[in-house]
Amino acid sequence: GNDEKSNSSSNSSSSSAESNASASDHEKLEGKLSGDGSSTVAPIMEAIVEEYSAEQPKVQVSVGVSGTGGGFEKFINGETDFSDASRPIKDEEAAKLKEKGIDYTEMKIAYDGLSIVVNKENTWLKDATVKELKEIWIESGKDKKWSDINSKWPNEKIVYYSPGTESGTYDYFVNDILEGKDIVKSATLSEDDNVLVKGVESDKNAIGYFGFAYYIANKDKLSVVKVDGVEPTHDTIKSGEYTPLSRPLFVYVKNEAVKSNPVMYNFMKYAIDNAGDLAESVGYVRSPDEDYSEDLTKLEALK
Amino acid sequence: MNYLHEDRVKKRMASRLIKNKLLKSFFLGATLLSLVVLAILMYRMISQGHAYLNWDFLTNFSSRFPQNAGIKAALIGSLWLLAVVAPVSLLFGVGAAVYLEEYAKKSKLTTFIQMNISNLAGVPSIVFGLLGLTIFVRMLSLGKSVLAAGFTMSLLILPVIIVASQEAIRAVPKDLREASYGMGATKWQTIVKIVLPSAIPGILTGGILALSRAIGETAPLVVLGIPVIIHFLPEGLLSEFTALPMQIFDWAKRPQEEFQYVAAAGILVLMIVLVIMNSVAIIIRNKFSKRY
Amino acid sequence: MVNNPINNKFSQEDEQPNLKIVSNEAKKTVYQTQNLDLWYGDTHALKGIQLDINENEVTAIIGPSGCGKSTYLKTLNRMVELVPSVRTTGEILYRERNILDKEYAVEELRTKVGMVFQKPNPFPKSIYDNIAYGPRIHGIKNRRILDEIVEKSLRGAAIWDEVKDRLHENAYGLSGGQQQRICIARCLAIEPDVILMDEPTSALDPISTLKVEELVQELKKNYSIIIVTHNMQQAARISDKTAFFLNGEVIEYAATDKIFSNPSDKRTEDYVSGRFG
Amino acid sequence: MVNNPINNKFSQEDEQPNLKIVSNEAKKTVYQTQNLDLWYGDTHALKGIQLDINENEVTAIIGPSGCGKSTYLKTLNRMVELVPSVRTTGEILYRERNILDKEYAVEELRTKVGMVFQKPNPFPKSIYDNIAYGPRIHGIKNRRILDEIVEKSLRGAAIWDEVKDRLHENAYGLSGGQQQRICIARCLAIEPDVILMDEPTSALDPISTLKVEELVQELKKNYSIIIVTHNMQQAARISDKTAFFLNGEVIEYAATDKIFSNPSDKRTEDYVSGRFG
Amino acid sequence: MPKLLFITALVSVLATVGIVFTLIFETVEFFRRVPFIDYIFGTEWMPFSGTNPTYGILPLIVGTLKVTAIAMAVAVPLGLAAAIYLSEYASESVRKVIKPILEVLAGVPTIVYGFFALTFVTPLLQEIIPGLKIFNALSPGIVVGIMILPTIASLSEDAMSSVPKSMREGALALGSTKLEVALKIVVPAALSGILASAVLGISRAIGETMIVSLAGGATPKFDGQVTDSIQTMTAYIVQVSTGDAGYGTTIYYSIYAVGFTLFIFTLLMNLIAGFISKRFREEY
Ligand SMILES: Nc1ncnc2c1ncn2[C@@H]1O[C@H](COP(=O)(O)OP(=O)(O)OP(=O)(O)O)[C@@H](O)[C@H]1O
Ligand SMILES: Nc1ncnc2c1ncn2[C@@H]1O[C@H](COP(=O)(O)OP(=O)(O)OP(=O)(O)O)[C@@H](O)[C@H]1O
Ligand SMILES: [Mg+2]
Ligand SMILES: [Mg+2]
Ligand SMILES: O=P([O-])([O-])[O-]
Repeated sequence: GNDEKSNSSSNSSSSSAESNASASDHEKLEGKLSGDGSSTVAPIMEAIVEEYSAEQPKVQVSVGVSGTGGGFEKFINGETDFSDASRPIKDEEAAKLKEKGIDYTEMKIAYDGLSIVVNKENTWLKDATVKELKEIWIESGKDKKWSDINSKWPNEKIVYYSPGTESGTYDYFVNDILEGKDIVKSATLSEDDNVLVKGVESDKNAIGYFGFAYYIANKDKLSVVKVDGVEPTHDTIKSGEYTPLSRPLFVYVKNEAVKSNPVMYNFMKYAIDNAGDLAESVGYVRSPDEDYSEDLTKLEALK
Repeated sequence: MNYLHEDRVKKRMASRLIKNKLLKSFFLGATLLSLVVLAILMYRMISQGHAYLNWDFLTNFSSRFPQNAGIKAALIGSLWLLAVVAPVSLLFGVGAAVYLEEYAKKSKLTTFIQMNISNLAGVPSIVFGLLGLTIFVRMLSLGKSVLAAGFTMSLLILPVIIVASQEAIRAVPKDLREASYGMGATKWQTIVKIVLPSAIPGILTGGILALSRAIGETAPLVVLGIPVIIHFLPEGLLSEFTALPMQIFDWAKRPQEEFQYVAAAGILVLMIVLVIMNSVAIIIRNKFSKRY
Repeated sequence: MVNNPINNKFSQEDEQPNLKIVSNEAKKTVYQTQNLDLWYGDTHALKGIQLDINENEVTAIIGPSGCGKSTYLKTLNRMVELVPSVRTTGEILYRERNILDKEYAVEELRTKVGMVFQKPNPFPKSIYDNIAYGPRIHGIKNRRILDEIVEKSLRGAAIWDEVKDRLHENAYGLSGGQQQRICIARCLAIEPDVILMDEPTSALDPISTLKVEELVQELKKNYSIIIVTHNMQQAARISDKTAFFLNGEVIEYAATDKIFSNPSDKRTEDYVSGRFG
Repeated sequence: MVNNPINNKFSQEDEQPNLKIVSNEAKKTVYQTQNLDLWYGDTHALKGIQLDINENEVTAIIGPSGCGKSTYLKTLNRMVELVPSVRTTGEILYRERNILDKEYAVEELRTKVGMVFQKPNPFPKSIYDNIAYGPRIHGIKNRRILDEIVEKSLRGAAIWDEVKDRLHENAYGLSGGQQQRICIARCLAIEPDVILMDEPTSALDPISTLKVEELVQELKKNYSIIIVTHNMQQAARISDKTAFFLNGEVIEYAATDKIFSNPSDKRTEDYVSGRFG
Repeated sequence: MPKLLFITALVSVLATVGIVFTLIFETVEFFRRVPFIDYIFGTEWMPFSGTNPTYGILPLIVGTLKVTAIAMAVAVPLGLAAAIYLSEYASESVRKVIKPILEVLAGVPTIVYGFFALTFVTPLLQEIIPGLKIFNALSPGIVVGIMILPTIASLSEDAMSSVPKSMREGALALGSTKLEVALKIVVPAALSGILASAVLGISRAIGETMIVSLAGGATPKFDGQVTDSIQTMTAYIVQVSTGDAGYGTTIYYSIYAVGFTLFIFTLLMNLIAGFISKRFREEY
């Protein structure tokens, strides 16, 4: 476990009963915080906020779910204290933050395995190479059939479902699998991951991808595709075996907020201490312990 | 000369009467269809959501566990929203209606204002979201607060309230105004003592219907970026908050299927709120409709 | 244009009907209308009206539909101004002051000149509040004084006994005839000098009509009354003088008896004998 | 209840006014009303009506406001059924068949019994389409036949010359009197047997009134006409027989001359001499 | 007092000014980056393409029009039929029951309809139409039609009820059946009101957001298919708002351009409605 760093308030349990018990040792804080950002990170953040508010009921934490980019937009505008992200910050965004004089710190809080899924009735695509995936998903200027990729596969049009083009998930996929090339035009792009689940679930010729957590929640409705022979599981993602589709999830913290707002420090500390367990509880994968201790060091430095 | 021979008329009479009967059934069917849709809709929501709809659902904040998820923040947030939208939109809506009906002279400006109102009524709600984001959230730095969302929603329903109030004011019989003027009352006295009291049922009915629209609107809130992960209740007009449709939208997007049912339960709560508001409107209307 | 505008106070007295009690002194005029023209937009509704109206008399205005009776009546308290397109020229002197003068505050005028309408139009309030409406808008708040005014006005309108036990019920619960008397009482409550009545009985049944007619006869002791009616028998029964309007003009104006028994103008004769209208 | 229902055809003929051309044979009846009672909800609007109406005559119905004139008229073509709360008992025989029988298709009845209303109510269509409306619903599509019907009906209503050059203009462009004659023409176009008229001239000016009255006199050659009027002079001028209604009862029914010169009932006398209403 | 009231009346004007003001700056910025001609005549909407983003609005407009057309095909005939029933046939007591229900139906939040379209109507339609995709134009079109049906029914009914009773009496007295009165007298006389209600319906269908976001999909297409995923103008704005248009990117500005286009559409509808009520007004 990650117990080395734990103090009285941040033991590995995510049960609210225990959190409440430990809360009594604590001085009650009051204050406000707001964050926004990735929908991928949202379930983890929701878990953190849920547990934290049981501990510190007078601290008001609000988190929007506008996607990684939307979160950064607000972060840049100075509207939020922290921003959830499913990809590292982009150079343009970093530049804008600099322009506005906002210093920030990146924290890794968990890992996500990006899962490729197909319909339950899909009997042909069980395992795919990265090259095949690229071939399937890249825009080639014409409609693609399964048989175009592999002549043994059905002679039917492929139906695509992908997260919204600006989401961190999409970015990651396009960067790592498509190497920056365009995704097929005919793909249905949706910010609502459930829509993707529904889409793939209802069409035999469909393929889609999204965060591991969504796959876990819909395991029985979809089939997952192995990538180069590796199936995404907690272990394969954490160990790095599932490449290249496992990726870290981030929270970007505004330095000024940690410095000037004791509540912010308290919240972030709580978040880092509990992120691993809470991430697993909602279907993600905990980061290696070094990551969390590094985060904590950074946080202490900001205080 | 006789064109309408008696037997000719008689002969056609039968087919005319049958046509009348047939189309009447079609018209009735079309009318009932909307009732059927409403019934199916309610049935679906109830059958999907009833299991989650209990006291805990109303008193819990949302949660990552579907069985613990509750609607407290959204329900109270929506009530806060209502507390801003109702006074603001009624004040400005009724004020504008009184001005247009009682004071405005027939001028180009008046025609322009009137045209503008009917145009505004047709502007999609999502565009109001863009307006609110730019003006209230950012320019006036109200943030994603109850006030910013309240102002946005007020503008959204303002045209509806103005038009309903204008109609209610217009429906006050001319008789009553004349009687009041005839006794030497000033215009303002007549408006306050005669016109508005008589128009109030109409204004309130229209107003409540408009407010229920404000309660159910999602798109502007999405554009404003109203947060959904929130475990506290608003403490003031500048607090951040979440609202029923936002919470439902969020649940509907969750990966676990159970959240679909939680969303349905949320929809039930929203619908109950709306039915209560509508019933109030109907009671007001029936209670006051036979006044003159 | 005006045919026989008999405004002469003395000649008129000679023609007073014998049955009515006629005071021997010359009546004072309350209204003098001089060269009044009125347009609704392009419609020329009143044409060169000349008409003097006496104090403490009942003056009837008769004529076929659309001849301008109501318009004239509403000009006397400037209610006609509620129609935006109205334009007037000429003068109407009320107690020697020109009311068409914009300086003349209409609120003041209308406090002195009460009006009763064709359809009873009580406010959707209690009987009490209906009567107290006028005094209240003129600033009377004292409950005792209001009580007194209400009682006096209702008595004046001969309806006190019928409603005294339900002053706080809605006036809409009353019959048409009672409502009309409430409207008259409401008008009395502002202690007017003149009362204008526009076909006040046309929506009433015969018995209510009779009551209102008696009331009018009673009221003329203290008020000057101008009444528009399409019922010629009614004009004959209750008025002292009658003006016959046609197409916006005063065709004949004289003592009521003369109008009905011996009109000067052929058109008056045609009308009162029912040949048209 | 009914006071003096003088239905006897022979006695009535004796009393026919001298000036009118009276056929010497006994007139046939078109309508026989027997013990008709009618309620609007709880309001007992018609009480035990007994009334026979003759062919090719003008029958006038007079009485004060609210006495049930319009109600009775509307019962004759069952238009009264449009009020949901209406209940009737008794019989109305039209050409020997009871029209109050639910078996009797109202559409058929109303094709035979035309109606003209108090306020002219042309359709918001061209003059031509107004007149052609009736024939068209009965399935006449042939343009030439329609043209013929339109012309004939407009001539019948004495308005052909005034409108023949603008048949395709909207009927609302016409004056009230013209509109009323259009409505009469519209009614003639379905070739009715009886024409019901409810105060058809009360919204018209004197000249239009005269025209319509002349038209009625003309029409009675081919149609049976029943006319409600509040203008007693009008009843006297144009009708052959007159029924006086009061509070939902027929007080007196007799030849028009008798009603106006020598009524049997005191109330009739009071009414026709203008003592109330 | 009149001055104060005048100010309240001005608020609505200010709102319009605010909308135009909000939209215009970002739209201008957008057209600095994307040629106006490409936007207005482009048949490809691919703003997210990393290599070659295109901003041709036509696919979004086509998506919007598909939904609108289907919605109108549902709402106009049914709404009109319901209006005729309520105004010409129904008794007072039936009307008293049905009108409030219609109002409830009109007041159902669009998110509920969206959920309903996705979880009920689409699966139902898929049973009937085999090739129907989970996201398509048909299902949201029908549901938008159901959503605006009460509005059309209620406004048309108002227009029909305000046709004077005397007109109906005139027709009935000539021996017309109720059907003939309704179709030949009342509907023509109320035509301007009916058409205005239809135009209002169109403008609501164009602006409808949540139903199409949830059930229409997110694939802008320039074709005539209704069984495939589409994207409407409003759904695009939602897509970007819930996603992450990086601040200052062309995509960020594009939502304002699309918003402005929507605004122009509603303005147009309003002018048409005004024209209709002038042109077809029957005087009675
Ligand atoms: N508000 C108005 N706008 C335009 N014209 C009007 C208005 N009111 C009345 N008129 C016209 O002025 C003329 C006189 O109308 P007024 O109401 O004075 O007639 P009246 O003699 O009272 O008739 P009635 O007996 O029907 O009440 C009529 O031609 C009428 O059409
Ligand atoms: N639709 C209705 N519902 C209820 N009562 C009605 C209705 N129509 C008429 N009455 C009542 O029936 C009685 C007779 O009315 P009707 O209209 O027949 O009178 P009328 O003699 O034609 O009067 P008028 O001369 O005013 O037209 C009146 O007491 C009236 O109040
Ligand atoms: Mg008048
Ligand atoms: Mg009548
Ligand atoms: O919401 P995202 O995590 O996909 O950016």
